[in-house]
Amino acid sequence: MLDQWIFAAFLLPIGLVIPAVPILLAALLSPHKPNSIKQSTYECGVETVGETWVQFKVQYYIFALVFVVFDVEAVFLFPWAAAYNMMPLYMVLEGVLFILILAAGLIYAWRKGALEWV
Amino acid sequence: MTVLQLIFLLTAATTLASGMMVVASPNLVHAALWLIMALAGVTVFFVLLEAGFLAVVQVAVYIGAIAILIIFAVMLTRHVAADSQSQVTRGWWLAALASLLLFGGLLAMLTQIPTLTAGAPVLPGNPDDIVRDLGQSLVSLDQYVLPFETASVLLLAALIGAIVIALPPKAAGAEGGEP
Amino acid sequence: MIPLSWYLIFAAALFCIGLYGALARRNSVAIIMGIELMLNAVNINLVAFWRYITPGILAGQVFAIIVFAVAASEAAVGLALIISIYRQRSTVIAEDIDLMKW
Amino acid sequence: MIVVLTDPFGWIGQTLLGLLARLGLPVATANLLITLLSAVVLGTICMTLGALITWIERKIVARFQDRIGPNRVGPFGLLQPIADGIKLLTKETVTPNGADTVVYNLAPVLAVMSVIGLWAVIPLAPRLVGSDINVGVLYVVSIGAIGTLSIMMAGWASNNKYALLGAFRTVAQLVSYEVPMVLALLVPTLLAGSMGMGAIVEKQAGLPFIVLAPLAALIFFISSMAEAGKAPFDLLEAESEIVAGYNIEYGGLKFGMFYLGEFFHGFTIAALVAVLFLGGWQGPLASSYPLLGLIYFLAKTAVVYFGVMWVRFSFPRLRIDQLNAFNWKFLTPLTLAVVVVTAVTDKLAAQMGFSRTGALLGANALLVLATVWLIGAYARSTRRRLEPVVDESAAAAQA
Repeated sequence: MLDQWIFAAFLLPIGLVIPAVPILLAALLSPHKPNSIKQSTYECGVETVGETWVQFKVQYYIFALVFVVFDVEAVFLFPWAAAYNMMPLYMVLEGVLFILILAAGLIYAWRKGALEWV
Repeated sequence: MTVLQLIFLLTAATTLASGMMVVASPNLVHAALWLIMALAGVTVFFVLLEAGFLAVVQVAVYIGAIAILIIFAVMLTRHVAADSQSQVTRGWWLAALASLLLFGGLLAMLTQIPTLTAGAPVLPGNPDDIVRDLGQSLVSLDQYVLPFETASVLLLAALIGAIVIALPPKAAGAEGGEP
Repeated sequence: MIPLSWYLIFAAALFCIGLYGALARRNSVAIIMGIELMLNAVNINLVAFWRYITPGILAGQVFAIIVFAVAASEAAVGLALIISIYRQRSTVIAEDIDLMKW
Repeated sequence: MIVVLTDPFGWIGQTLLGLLARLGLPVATANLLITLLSAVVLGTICMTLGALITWIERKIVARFQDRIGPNRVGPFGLLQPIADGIKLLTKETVTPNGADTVVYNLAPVLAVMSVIGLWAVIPLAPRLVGSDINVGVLYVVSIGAIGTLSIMMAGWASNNKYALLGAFRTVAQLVSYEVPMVLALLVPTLLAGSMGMGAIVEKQAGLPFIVLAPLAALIFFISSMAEAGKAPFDLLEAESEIVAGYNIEYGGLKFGMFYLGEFFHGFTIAALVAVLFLGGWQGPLASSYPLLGLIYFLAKTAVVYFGVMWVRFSFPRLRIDQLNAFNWKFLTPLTLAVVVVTAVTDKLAAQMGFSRTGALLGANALLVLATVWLIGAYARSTRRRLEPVVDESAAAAQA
């Protein structure tokens, strides 16, 4: 089984090298004349106000949170789905129960207004 | 088989170094990125242990979800000034001592046991069957169906709890103006 | 062939690094990162024992998946708590959040 | 000679193996070298294809908009991508002040890697797949996660509020649409009884899964388009709202890499749809002539990719609240329903002896009807709630 992974283990570093080579090449070939205006933060020519690390609203975190829960749910469901063909009906229904419990969570988040973009 | 050992040692060194950087880096975003590096190292170990399912799950859940959550939390609670403050508690040397003692004890114990030097047995059945067996054992009544459904309830509780805690009270509404 | 003890020693080292991070860091998000490292070390142990000692019984893998679920829940609720505390007290330093301590 | 025409990949592999064996290499090392070589070849083809796709896409968008498109450099403007590449290569590389240099430079590289890495598990032809791992479907999900990470890194390392804001929005979008995508992937896994891409294609020998699960295919198509950041889901580069998004501070070839990765991601999702729902290389005579299989696969991918472009050039961009509402309040509940209904129907049909195709198609049709009715009811209730607000003159003007 391990030999099936070899190709992926090769392709991922190659996927790193292939874009990195042109970027390095560009760093060698391209002109390099830095000045302070060129390197300043780009905000359409408007002066930058305040620091970069402004506070973001918590909504982003809520979306990531719901995503995490559903991602883990999918992790539990994938082996279940892979074994589907050899399962009797009651085992399928256990998986369905698992989905329904989490669907309740989605409904709760919806009712609570956590999924609204404000 | 020495190639595998080499891969193991390289990955172990990278992972441990990344782990060190996680606990040592003063910049929390850097610490989170090093954490991702360490998690990727653990993925390689899962592949070496022929637990391919856990390897991809490690990337999907840890790097794709939990690490993103941690980075979001860092950005949401960030103080620029905090980077220059001391990052460790006053009793950090006690913590270091405790960790070193624990590691020393574990090392002494693990090197004492002679049976641990044996190689891995051959896996029974073909790899596709392992995932299927896993799926079947998760829902068969005499095996792990109870932990399986409990995990669902745990995730539901975590979802509800985290939303209740993180969602700002409606009346405040102060956050509406922020980006 | 890689002996089992290598995995166990590696996991022990990773666990101790995580333990140090969880005990010594002041920032609570960093403490959670330390805990994640510790959970990963535990997972390596579980899977290594499954692979070397009981390859026919999937208890180790099932346990590892449950650890994933617990880690996700713990991170979600823990970070939500930190964000909530930050909103009220604008600090994430664990030592400053001591109202409930005494 | 016939072998070369019918099974060129196997022939090349055998020839190379023979050559290396004559050099005195052990078989294991020779196999390893061939794997490495094929990975390099695949990576290079991906990169070249990515460049070619920019040309194809520009030509087609031009036709959509009644223009000619690139036609100056080379025949039909075919050399335009090369000219673009040379231009980008000679542009000055500017690193903004206060940028986190290592992370800043790593981000575009990771963005490209996350797309190329997907091709490791895509079966191109019979017996021609890089890694036929038993968890191929989840591998796709996890490599996609690296792409999300690269965007976060780019936005953070640029030291620019708009870049960070753009990255936050982008990551929130990608992460949200990953939920229906992952859940929709459960359906082909369930129908094939395996997570391996190769096994999923094998199981579609008679009948592609799009016939058994049209809704899941549609959901996967929509949500992976959002994953690739294609219009109408291209809020990540809403230039009118957030300057340009996470890649404002990138210029020259580094920006080019993000651009290339995004274009090639569009093609890759078309390939994934072709593999998971249209049967990949399956087709008449494909299993005995691998070259034919590759042609079938590419043809199916091209058709889906044209669909991607068609949607892209026809629909206006969504607003961010619409985008999120569409995902969480429509797509995710629908996907959960699709998974539940497919699982139960397939098992019941097998037990009661109904035709599998008929039962699943009927279930999908019922689900569509129920969804349409629910949306209608929701729209009616919204209209009733809003009615008192609408004054007479506006209603008259509308009529």
